[in-house]
Amino acid sequence: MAKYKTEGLHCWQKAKELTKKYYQDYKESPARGGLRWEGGAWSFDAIPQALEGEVHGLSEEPYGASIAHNPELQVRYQEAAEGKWGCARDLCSYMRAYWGSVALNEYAYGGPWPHADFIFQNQICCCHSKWLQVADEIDGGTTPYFCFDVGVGPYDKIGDRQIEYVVAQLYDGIAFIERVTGRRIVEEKLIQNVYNTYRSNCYWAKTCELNQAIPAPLDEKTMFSLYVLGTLEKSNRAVADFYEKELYPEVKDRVVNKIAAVADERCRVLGDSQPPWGFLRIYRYLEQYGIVSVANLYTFSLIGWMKVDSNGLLVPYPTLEEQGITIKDRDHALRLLVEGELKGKLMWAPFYGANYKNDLVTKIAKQWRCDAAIIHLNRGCEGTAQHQMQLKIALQKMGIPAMTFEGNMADEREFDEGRVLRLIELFVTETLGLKKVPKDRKGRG
Amino acid sequence: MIEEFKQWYDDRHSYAKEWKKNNRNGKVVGYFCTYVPEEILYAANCLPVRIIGGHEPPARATPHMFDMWCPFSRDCLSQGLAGYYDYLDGIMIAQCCLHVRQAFGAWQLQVPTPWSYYLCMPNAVTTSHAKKFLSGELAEFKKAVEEWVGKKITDADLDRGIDIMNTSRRLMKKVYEFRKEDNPLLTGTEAMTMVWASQLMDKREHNVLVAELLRGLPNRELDREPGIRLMIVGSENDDRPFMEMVESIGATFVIDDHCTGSRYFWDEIATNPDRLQAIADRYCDRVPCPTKDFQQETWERKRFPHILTLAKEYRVQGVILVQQKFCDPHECDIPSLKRYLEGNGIPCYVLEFEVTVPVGQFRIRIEAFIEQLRADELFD
Amino acid sequence: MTEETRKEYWRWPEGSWVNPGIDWQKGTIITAGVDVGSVSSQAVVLVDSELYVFSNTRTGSDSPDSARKALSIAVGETGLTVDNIDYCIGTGYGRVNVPMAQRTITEIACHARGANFMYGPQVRTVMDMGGQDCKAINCDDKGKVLNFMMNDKCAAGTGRGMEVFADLIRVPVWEIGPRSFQIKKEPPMISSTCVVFAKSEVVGLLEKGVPENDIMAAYCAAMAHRIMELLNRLGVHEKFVITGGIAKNEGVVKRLEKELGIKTAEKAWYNPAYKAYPFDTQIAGALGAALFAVAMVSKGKVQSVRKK
Amino acid sequence: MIVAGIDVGGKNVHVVILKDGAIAAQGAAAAGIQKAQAAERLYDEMLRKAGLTQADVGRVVATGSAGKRVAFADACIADAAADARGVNRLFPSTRTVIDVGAEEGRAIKISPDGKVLDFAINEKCAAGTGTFVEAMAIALEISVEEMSTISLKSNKSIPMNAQCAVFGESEVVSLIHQNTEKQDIAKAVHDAIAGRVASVARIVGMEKDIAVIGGMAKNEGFIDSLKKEIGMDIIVPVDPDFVGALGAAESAAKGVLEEKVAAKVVGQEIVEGG
Repeated sequence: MAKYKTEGLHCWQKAKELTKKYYQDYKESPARGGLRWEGGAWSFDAIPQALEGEVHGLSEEPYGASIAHNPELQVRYQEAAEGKWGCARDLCSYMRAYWGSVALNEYAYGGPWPHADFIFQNQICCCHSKWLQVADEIDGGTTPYFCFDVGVGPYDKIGDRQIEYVVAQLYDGIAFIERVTGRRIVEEKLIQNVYNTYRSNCYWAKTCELNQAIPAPLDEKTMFSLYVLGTLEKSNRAVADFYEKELYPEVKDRVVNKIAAVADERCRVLGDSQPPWGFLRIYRYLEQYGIVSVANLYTFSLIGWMKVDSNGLLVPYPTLEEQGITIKDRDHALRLLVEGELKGKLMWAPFYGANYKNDLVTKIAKQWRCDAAIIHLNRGCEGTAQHQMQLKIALQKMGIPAMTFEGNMADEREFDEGRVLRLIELFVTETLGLKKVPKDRKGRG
Repeated sequence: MIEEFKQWYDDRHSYAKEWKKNNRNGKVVGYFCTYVPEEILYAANCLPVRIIGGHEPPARATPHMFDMWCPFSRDCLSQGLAGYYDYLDGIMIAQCCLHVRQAFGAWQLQVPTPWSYYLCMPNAVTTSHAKKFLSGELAEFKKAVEEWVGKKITDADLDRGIDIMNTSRRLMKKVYEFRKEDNPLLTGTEAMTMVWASQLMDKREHNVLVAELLRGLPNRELDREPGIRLMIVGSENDDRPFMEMVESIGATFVIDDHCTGSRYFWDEIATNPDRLQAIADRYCDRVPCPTKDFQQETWERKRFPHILTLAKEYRVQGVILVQQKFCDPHECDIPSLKRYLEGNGIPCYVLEFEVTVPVGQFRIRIEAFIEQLRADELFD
Repeated sequence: MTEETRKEYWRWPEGSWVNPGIDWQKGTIITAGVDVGSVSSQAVVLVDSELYVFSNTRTGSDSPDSARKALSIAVGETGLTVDNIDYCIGTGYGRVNVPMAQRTITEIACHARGANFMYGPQVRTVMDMGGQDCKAINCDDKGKVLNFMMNDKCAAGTGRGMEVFADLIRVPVWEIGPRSFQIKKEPPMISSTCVVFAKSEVVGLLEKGVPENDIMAAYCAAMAHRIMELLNRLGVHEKFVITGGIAKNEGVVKRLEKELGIKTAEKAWYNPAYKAYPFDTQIAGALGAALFAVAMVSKGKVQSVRKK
Repeated sequence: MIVAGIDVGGKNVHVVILKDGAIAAQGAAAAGIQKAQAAERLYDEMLRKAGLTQADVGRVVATGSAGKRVAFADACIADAAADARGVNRLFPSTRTVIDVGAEEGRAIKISPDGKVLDFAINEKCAAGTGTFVEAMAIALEISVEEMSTISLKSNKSIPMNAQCAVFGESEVVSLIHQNTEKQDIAKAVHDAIAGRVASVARIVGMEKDIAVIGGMAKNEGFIDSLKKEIGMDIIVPVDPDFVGALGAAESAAKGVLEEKVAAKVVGQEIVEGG
């Protein structure tokens, strides 16, 4: 008999639809007189999305990930980037997939490569500023390009000077966007977008916090398809509503009614960095042992805003409502947006030192009650793979068994499934001493 | 002089230890990237020593950085773990690429060092905002150093620091001038050895040696055929055996763009009553590392035209693009840079570097490239 | 491994050829090119730029001996000796150890030049697969190298790999090509191109009882793909030719052509007068070297060292 | 109680038969292509040697990279697990096991009761394995055994840059051309591999005692290089290449079971997941 009852997530379908619509809208925008812009999951979509009239963005990382889900496309795009363009094989694999898509003049969602009207990008890792710099070059080098810098320091060192630096760049960005599009950034829209951005990020964080419950209402594999909306267009009302009004209440309800993601939850593990997208079946394999992956700094804070409270605990970042703030004007909106991203996006903290990664992830391990860690040494992304070996050492020091396996989020040529399953089996059966859950287990979330 | 440079480069650790003995109240600071404002360290009577690799297989680094991090950063950490830098009073980094930051982060946790500092060097260096932000960072850094060494840093101190650095830059640039000659008065290996030494020695002492070198150069006789005039471009490069090999098979490196070469010292600090702003301006305006080479209004890079100008001024016949394995910033730029230079009529050859360079395998590539450049000899 | 190498499945047959229509004693300029590769060595002698003799033999553990052996096999009974040669150029991976050579030129330049002579001036891309490196070369109508690329520091998918493979499945390397097409449907390619891991992958397939021919197909496909990746980085232009041993392995060549969508030029002498001469893709390097020697001597760029 | 352990590796098969905890018979054979058959043949041979039949054997546990192919085994355990159990039986004081086989080098941290606490395996490249040495021996035109002994005579240290077995060959050849003594080249090869193996071992952290097992452990030259590389003492069992099989037999004795089922399920999952 299964240990807990489990059922699928009702709002799952809605998430899928919103995602599909996003990529369709981008494709069709010009036909409807709309504009198109390229950027990243982190490039403050609240601003370009405040343009008057219809406008749609293409978010580079999730686009790369969606290519990764399709092995045929993935390999073809990687090889085009390496062959036709001639880039090194060890670069960010999302970026190579993206470049390949441009080089082959193919849009993964059908049709030729959809040229953007402008690029609104930000710099946090070595590749982000280069990503669209090169993509546009491959594409002919005619797209107006703007890139602003958010590498101003970790969440606990953010003061006026840091915020001022980014805000000043955003003003330039607004001027740039208005100049190259000939359209205005509408203040009311901007203010609304910032409200939405706060709701999306804070409510995703609250949802993640709910996963501290035993049994875990969500497993990581499910969370992957849920946070993606935030990486696409967190400033979108529909997205914010999804997180606040649909996902959060439903997961809360699962906790109350002890509805588990994995019926036989016996062992809670934490992950690190993106998974090898083409091989999510690894999680299915783990489930046979009653192992559920419940936490991952990446999965939480790629979009989820969190903070360390006075007790040193990791908690969701307060929404504007909770802070009792009403946005006065454009300047206020920009400052709040920057403050939220710089203080709330803990995912950025490890960029400034291994101590940050160790501190945050060991907090997660405690608060989310993890029994072990399975760390994907992600050869595809320097950003999320920061300090992973230091993390392994830190976790083992606090008595949490940890294993690593090498892979690549979006380049299956760097993932040896047989080998990795061997390692995981060894870890699970020997180090964790787990046995398979007798069959007859029910379906999963 | 070249010999002294080479000697101190090879014997970098004894040099620093020696220096400590002779500068009782001075501290030795190991730094990880050339965006570190050495001016302020000199102002505080510290000896900045750049942490560079030992060209040994970085076996010790494996448990701390898995092998997708660039060989150079792993090599640096490996040196630290081996205890070669046990004399350091402090380490610091100026925000740069993720690889070196990785090594710095692991060093902070794994290699006991009394003091460490992360200077948040901004990335959008072409903006006025970045200059303002950086001068603020420098003010904080200055304060931190003052507290650490227990001594105020006066404007006079800063002027001294700036002067030491500017003199070094001016002198080394003059030496580079002599590489423009038909038969360069010093080889690329020699020139870069001078720069490597400058990152390891007390600049004041180094400056004396360079000045001496400059006096000698005009009537120096180099008994060798210059052959093909090459430029070498890439991230860090202090691979002496490789450069010697290339210069032994019918070529001479006449100019470079490396952070262990011209990119390190090319630009001076302008005088400005606000010393920190002057320093900030210099580090924002300097020839950028690719990781900071983006502008806010165009995708074009600032470094490319600079490289082309150098290539023209030094009458370069071919460019060797060194791609340090896993070095994203440069790997992102190299395909574009290759097209850019070849589009301007300058042939390029890309080489992928690792910590230990298999000279044999590279020799055939370089020989073939040189043959390609002097094909007329084979064909007419 | 040892008992595997006792019977050498991997080695292409050795051979030599003498042009019956030439009396070297009547020649004015006699030049030689010696290509000492990591696996096989070739020697070519030209008399007044005409192909006179060539040989193709295995490289031993000592390069100078291999060079001498190659040349002596080539000249055979003709009576021609080193002393009769005006100028000799060494090339290939052992080029610095060619005792009779006056200078060396890399196999990149030599293969481009040799291919130009063998296949004609329309050749634009030359792919030379050596024992442990592949070189993709773009050249002009003179055979002048415009740019080139070589595989990285891992020998995955090089000639050596194919030899280890031949040993492993105990099939002579010249049979692998034909047999790799005697299959029902094209199998998925061997995933690992690392010589050692590919080996264990192959063992796995043999164990599973996968037919040998399918495994050969899978290996040839992997190799073809690897070469394709290199060629794409360089850019392939017709006329496209393959030199070196691998050119003889249609199992790789045909699959490569399919991946590239470009045919390789027919293996035949450009010079109609040569129609009757044997066409050995492995001599391109040595031939190129000998041709450079002619040019240098005749242009007076170098002094003849001929003793008799 | 009679139990058997069968270790089916990339190159060789090893069988150990335990009778009431004592070794009744043990033997090795080349795995060849048809590993499963080779394993059974050797198994029967060893039974005969011990005067037993398959019916007498209470439990058979297989291990090794091809262990799951041994259909007649009651269970199959991961090779690292077998290593741990085997070493724990021989030297209970061992905390770090380094196993260098033909195609894999791995390090295992084990608890006093022989449990696997942490492990690291060399990734992707065959450098740092027995195969690498074999390739170099062939290039040197001497046997691996000879290579092992002559390298001990050398006191030179020549760095080998080649990461790849094939380039290793050519690097060795060029060393020969420079008339380098074979013994020095042999040492260079062992040093290179010791370096790579040590870097894997450092991942789990080298805690005393350290035992080295697997085919390469028989190579004294390599062991010597490894000792110097890690600067610690090393225990090498008498039959280092039998430890895996011994461990499998031990686990058979301890009645560690049910993996066979697991093995099957893993297979299914991969299919159904995709």
